[in-house]
Amino acid sequence: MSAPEPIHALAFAPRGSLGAAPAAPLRVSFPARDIVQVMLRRGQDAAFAEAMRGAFGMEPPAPGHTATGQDATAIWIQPGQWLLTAPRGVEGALAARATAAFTGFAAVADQSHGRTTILLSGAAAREALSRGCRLDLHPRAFGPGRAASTPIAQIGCLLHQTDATPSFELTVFSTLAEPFLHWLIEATAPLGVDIA
Amino acid sequence: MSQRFRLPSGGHVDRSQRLGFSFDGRRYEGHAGDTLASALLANGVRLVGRSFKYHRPRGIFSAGIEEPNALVELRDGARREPNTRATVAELFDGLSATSQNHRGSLGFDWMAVNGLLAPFIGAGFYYKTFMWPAAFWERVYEPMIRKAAGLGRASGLPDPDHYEAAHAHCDVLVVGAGAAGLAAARAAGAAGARVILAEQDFLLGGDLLNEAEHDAWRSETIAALEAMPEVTVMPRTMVFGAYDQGVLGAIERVADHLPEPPPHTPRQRYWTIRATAVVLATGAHERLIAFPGNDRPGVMLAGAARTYARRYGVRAGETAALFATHDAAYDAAFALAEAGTRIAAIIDPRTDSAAMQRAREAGLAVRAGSVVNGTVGGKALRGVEIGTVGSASRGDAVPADLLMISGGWNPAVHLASMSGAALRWDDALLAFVPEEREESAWQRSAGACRGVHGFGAAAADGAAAGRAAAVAAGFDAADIPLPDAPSADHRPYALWEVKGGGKAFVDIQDDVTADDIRLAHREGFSHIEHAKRYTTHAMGTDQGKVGGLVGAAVLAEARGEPVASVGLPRFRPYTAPIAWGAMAGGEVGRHFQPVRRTALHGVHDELGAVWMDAGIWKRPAYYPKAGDTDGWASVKREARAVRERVGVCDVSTLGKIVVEGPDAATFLDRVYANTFSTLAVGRARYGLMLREDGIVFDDGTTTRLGPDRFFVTTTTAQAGPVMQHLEFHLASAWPDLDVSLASVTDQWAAMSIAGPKARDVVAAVVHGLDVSSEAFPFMAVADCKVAGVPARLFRISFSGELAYEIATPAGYATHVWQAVMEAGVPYGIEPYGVEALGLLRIEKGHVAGSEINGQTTALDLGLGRMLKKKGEFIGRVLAQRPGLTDQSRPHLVGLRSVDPARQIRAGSHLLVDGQDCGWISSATQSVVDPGWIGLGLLRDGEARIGSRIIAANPLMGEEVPVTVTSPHGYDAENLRVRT
Amino acid sequence: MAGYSGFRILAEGLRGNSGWTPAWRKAAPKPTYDVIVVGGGGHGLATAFYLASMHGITNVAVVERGLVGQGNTGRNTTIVRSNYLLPENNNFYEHSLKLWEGLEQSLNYNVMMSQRGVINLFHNDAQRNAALRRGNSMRLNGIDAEIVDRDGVKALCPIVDLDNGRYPVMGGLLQRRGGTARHDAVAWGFAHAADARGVDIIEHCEVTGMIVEGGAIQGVRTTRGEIRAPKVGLAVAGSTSTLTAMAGFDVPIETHLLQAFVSEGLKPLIDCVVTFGAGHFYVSQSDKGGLVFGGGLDGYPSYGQRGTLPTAEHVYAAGISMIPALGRLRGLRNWAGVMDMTPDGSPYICKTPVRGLYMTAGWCYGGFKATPGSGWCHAWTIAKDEPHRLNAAHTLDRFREGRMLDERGNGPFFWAQ
Amino acid sequence: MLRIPCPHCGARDEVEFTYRGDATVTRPAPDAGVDAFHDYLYLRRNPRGWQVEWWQHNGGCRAFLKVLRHTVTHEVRGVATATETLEVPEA
Repeated sequence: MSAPEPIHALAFAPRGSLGAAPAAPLRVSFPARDIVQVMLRRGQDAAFAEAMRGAFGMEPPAPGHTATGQDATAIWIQPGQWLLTAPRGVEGALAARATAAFTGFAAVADQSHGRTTILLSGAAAREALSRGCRLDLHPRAFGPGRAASTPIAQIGCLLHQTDATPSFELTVFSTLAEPFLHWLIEATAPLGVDIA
Repeated sequence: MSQRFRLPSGGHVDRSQRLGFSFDGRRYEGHAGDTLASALLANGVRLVGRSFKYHRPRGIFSAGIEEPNALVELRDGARREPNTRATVAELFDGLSATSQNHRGSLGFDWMAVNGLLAPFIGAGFYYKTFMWPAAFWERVYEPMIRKAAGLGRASGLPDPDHYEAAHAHCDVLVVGAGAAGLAAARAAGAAGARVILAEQDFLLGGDLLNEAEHDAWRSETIAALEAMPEVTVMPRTMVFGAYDQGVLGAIERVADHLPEPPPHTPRQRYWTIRATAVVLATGAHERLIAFPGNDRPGVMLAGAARTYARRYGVRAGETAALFATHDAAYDAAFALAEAGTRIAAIIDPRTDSAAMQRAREAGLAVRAGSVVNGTVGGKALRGVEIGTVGSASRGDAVPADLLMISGGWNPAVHLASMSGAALRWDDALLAFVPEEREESAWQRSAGACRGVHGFGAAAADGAAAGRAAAVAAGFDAADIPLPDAPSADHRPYALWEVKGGGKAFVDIQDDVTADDIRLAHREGFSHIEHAKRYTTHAMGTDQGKVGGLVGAAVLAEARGEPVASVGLPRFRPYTAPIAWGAMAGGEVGRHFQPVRRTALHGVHDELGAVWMDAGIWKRPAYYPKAGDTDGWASVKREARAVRERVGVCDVSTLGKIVVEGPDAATFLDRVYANTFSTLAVGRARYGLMLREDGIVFDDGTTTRLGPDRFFVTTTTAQAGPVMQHLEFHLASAWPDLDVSLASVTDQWAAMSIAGPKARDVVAAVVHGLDVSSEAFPFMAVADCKVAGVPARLFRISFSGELAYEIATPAGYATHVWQAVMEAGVPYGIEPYGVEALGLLRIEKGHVAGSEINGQTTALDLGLGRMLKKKGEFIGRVLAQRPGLTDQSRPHLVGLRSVDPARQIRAGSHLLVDGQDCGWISSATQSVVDPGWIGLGLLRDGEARIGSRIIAANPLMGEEVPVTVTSPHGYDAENLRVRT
Repeated sequence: MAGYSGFRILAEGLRGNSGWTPAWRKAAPKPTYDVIVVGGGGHGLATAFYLASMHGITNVAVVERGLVGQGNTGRNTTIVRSNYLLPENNNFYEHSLKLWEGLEQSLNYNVMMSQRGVINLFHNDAQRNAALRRGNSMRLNGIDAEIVDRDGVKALCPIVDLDNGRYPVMGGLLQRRGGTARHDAVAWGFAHAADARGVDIIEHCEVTGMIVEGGAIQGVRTTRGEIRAPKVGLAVAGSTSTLTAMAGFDVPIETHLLQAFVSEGLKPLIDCVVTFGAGHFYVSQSDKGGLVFGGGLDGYPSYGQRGTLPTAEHVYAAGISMIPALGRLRGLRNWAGVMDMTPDGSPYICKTPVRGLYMTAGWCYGGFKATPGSGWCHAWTIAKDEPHRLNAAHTLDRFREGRMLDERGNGPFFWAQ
Repeated sequence: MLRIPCPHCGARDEVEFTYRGDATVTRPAPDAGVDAFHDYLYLRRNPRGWQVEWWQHNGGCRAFLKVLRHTVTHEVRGVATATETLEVPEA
């Protein structure tokens, strides 16, 4: 019996167009991601960075930033902690790779099922986010390659900007993904949104 | 229907747009650009409301947010908004409004009889009477007072509109878009700053809207602002309060000017604005003069009459008088005269002035050295009585249906004061202005709100403030073109009150008179804060904007001191009243808190689960089936399935934390009262966590996954607090420990498979693991595959039966659940909910949240043996305090109703010989030995096992005999979990 | 000074209200007193009143930094009730409630005590069980309490949305004798009545030091000179830590902010006091027509007397969730009281490490309803140099002994955890 | 509303943080006895003025921070990580 595909936390979320229908509506999608939490061990900064370079081809990003390597993105989340994310692959493979690379330098916890990522893209994305996000996302204050954790609609959200469209990836606890999406729909519908 | 008082041209109304509206059921017409007040005046409506206490007839008094009188119930049905100021309500087609606070009609309000009782119901009268007989207060006096008090009526129906919160950041926030605010925003914008310009009005310009000759500058400036990409102009946005560190709150009226909000549009939006620098350009409020009859409909602030004429193209009267103490107010007379109103008299206490001469030159009758000392009329002004300064005698009366008054201008210092600016008395303006302080470099006032009046001066002041604000926010100063225009003289003659017979109001809404202020002083309420509270002065919806300072001046005179030393009551939020719904934002009702769902939520839904709230989680309480007579029948059926066969329960909500690092075991030994460093890899152990004060905090099982890696579980309720507790101690007490924490609550779904047939079911779905009792004993843990997906199997039990827990990455939860249910068919498996889970654990005698309630110790709960004898742990020291080790503390016991049919309830108290000796923490019906059972905490509990006591629930009239038992009634030897 | 009555109002009204005199004298300090009460709020004035009326001690000074009744007495939501779980607390508050019930008559001042009923809503089994436990404790201690179901809630307050979509209402614990009082009047009434019994009420007199000799209090230093007395009682919410520091000891208190709000005036809409069980919100309607409402603490220590926005948002949101009909009404004014929070949420009325120094303090957010009871017990403790049975447990030492009075099981300084 | 400059994340609204008590008290040694633990857990200086406090940025980076804050003006004058020290200014 072949292993079944996991069910995405937003598999049953509504799809389609909502609200106003401007020329360039916002776009919302739910990319499947593998996500691994990496926690630096005391005093292993250099060795860890070396391992990160070797295994993923990037430096561990500084606070508030992301880094993109060969096949994964690292997002700073806490002092000494990062999320490694990559498009959905074989169950547990990213965690296994990270464990193999970081043993002795950092602890690794697979969060691929525990976190759910929503992609929001479009010219009005900042305006939509301002309906709940307390951060200053103005280009002078934020931009591609920046990341921040912040509560939105009472739900902890890791937000990172991926391009200047602007596009944002919003990563939340999977058990709260539905109410978070509800908020996002409320925030985007007045501006027009397509949910894919 | 004709707008009899509308001028043929001029102002900022669009006469091509005719908007129909109704007031008290009568139909009228106004124009786009009108407020309800300007439209009413255009139609000659003068009487619009009744006052708070004496129910005196009242008319429109102002043209802005300071309106004390013209409060109406706007809209109908569920959208009814009581106390809406007609002076700021934007007219829309179909608007309907109703006057308020009268019994009978607006024209004949029989509550007006209160006016005759005025000598006996002055300030504070109620403190001195209504005391006898005592019971009469609630039954007679108070209902009478309550009915008479209050203003408008709430609809009592749910608000059909929605609201939203929003967040903004800027370098410079400019509050107010008059000349000063427009110039400030332009200067800051020109410097390159990100600017927000918030204006409560629907048009930008403030007083410029009354000055057609400066409209070109206004339009040009607005166009310049709109061309700056980093300047955001927000009309209809009232900044209601200044909070710490450059944070201000504002309400944007998104759809109040429409009959109802369009789809997906909130009625209002609540903004939190964070600004590096703030320019307050909030203008000034004109103040009244206290004189007898100063509240008669037709008495109006001079600036308001001018606004109605100039901005709205409405004459507020046929024959007008002006009573003013300064030159700037004369423009009202000129404006009305231009509009065709006959100016009957200009009454001015001063002997001479430039404006006076101009008025005379224009042919207006000026009465220098004069005051108004009375008004004539009933529900509308008919005449004005004019006397001379300093003389008590009544003078002659001139006919007038409009009396324009101005006692000077009060800078709107509300926001400045709230954000910490001290106020300074300005002897020339006779008003308080913000003290300029060095340390508030991030905030400055500009224009009329700091006493700089007039277009040219205010614009220059605003530009300077905007420039400085931009510099404070880190930008280079930029210059903008400034107009050159002379300013009228706003310095008033010090006349606060004209004494005479009759009520001279200082708070025109709450019916506070100058005599009331003097009475308060006579009774010792001489401090402004005391006088305010005793008389209710400045406590109405306008918060004293038009009369607050006048009352203070009356008090000052009574005290024989200058106004400056009397001061004003403390300024607090809000600058003007704000809609409840707006402040609440969108997270209300169904969305008051997010709903947290386990990965199996859809499975439970399909099974028809009855849901219950567990914090923000939704959990299945039970699953009704055809044939269940009630909820209890379902619960007992599910529990019996577990006791007799096998059941499956979603336990995903438990908190799960991976604790990893070289010091993980040391850390767990310190945070748990028992030991984990001795735990073998692949084994789980029950743990008890105390608070620092020695009270039990949480419990759960912890598994050792590797030498330095543990998997900790917490209760559902304490998952968050436990994580913070662990993080805090790592950061503060033991920064030397090398440990990392990762919450994996959402990563893993978990289900418990419990019952004598649990092993059969588990064996059928688990691959690659021998689950025989020998190979996989009680408290064993192993990674495995279940139905082809990764999983972790725990042999742990909460129900007291042979049980396993399968944890699986959340995306596979449905798949695993379905595999378990299929494998369980031959064994009669049933899903069970939280209620059955509770029943089972009470039968077994396991404590849960009802017992670990933050008040109990390990000893109380019979868990004293878990406290390790050696080594440090949180709570160890303070748990030894005598009050916590006292033998007489209530102790955990089991309870059984003597009559199996008589229910016992959690929350009942346990009476021994009539003495309250404890309480029932949990109660349920047993399935192994039918009848009502429970757990409780009972003084000398252990000693009373076997005795019969009373479970008393006087709230419900119940006294149920119960037998005290050991809490561990079911399988006390723990054989079943180990089989 | 003649007393207050309807008759006198008539008589004064007929002669132009010119015969009224100050409600209390503006006294100047004497060099010595038998007792100094520091703090001219409700608790301090009540202490002085009961010292005079119950114990015959009238040579008493009340020294107040600013004005009578300008601390929390003038900045609260006016609720009076005795619906507590622990007998130590519910017996005390019930005594206070009984004093309230006769306060108009004993003070000759209408404090507008209005027993409109206080109902705490509950939304799930655990809350209901806790309400039953608390209500039964009240009943077993002779205090009125009722448990009401959804219909009962609807009857008491028809505009509550029982099915609010997120946390439906299951029922409520009702104390009919609870209600509201006119907050300012309580301070003024006690001042009026204490003054009538000879107490000196000294406003604008700030204590700058405590005179302690040989471990015993001897008096206080003030901005209006030194005042001596063998006994000093502290009733200084918001300044307790400052004054005990002057006397040489720290106390288990952290000072926090509690916001309160009032709406515009409305015709009668809400007839009782209602508290939401699923969020921090409670509301009642004043005689003047304003809805008086509030919620939880701001979350960090402050003496600032001004609240923060996020707490206000929560209060308004919880309000709408409980009563959706509030949406189009308007908030008028918002203020914050300074709360002396104790580790277990229960107060201190007790002796202190300094002989002759007593205190009533740590009233958390429950000080208003305690006003007469606090004064009564504080006066007793000062007069007898030992606590009354009702306040015997409310000591500073209870934490050292592990005898906390933790009503809710929140643990020490729960907001700090 | 407080804005606290997190050393890792920048200035953030107070809703992202949780106050966790006076940071100048330190947990006593395990053998310090009941009185020492009593004073640590219960007694507070509770100043009207500057105080160094624990705040957790639990809505952001979860770090425990030391914050020098004024209890009347609410001004935040310094923020440090858990292992750094902050001095309370005189008066």
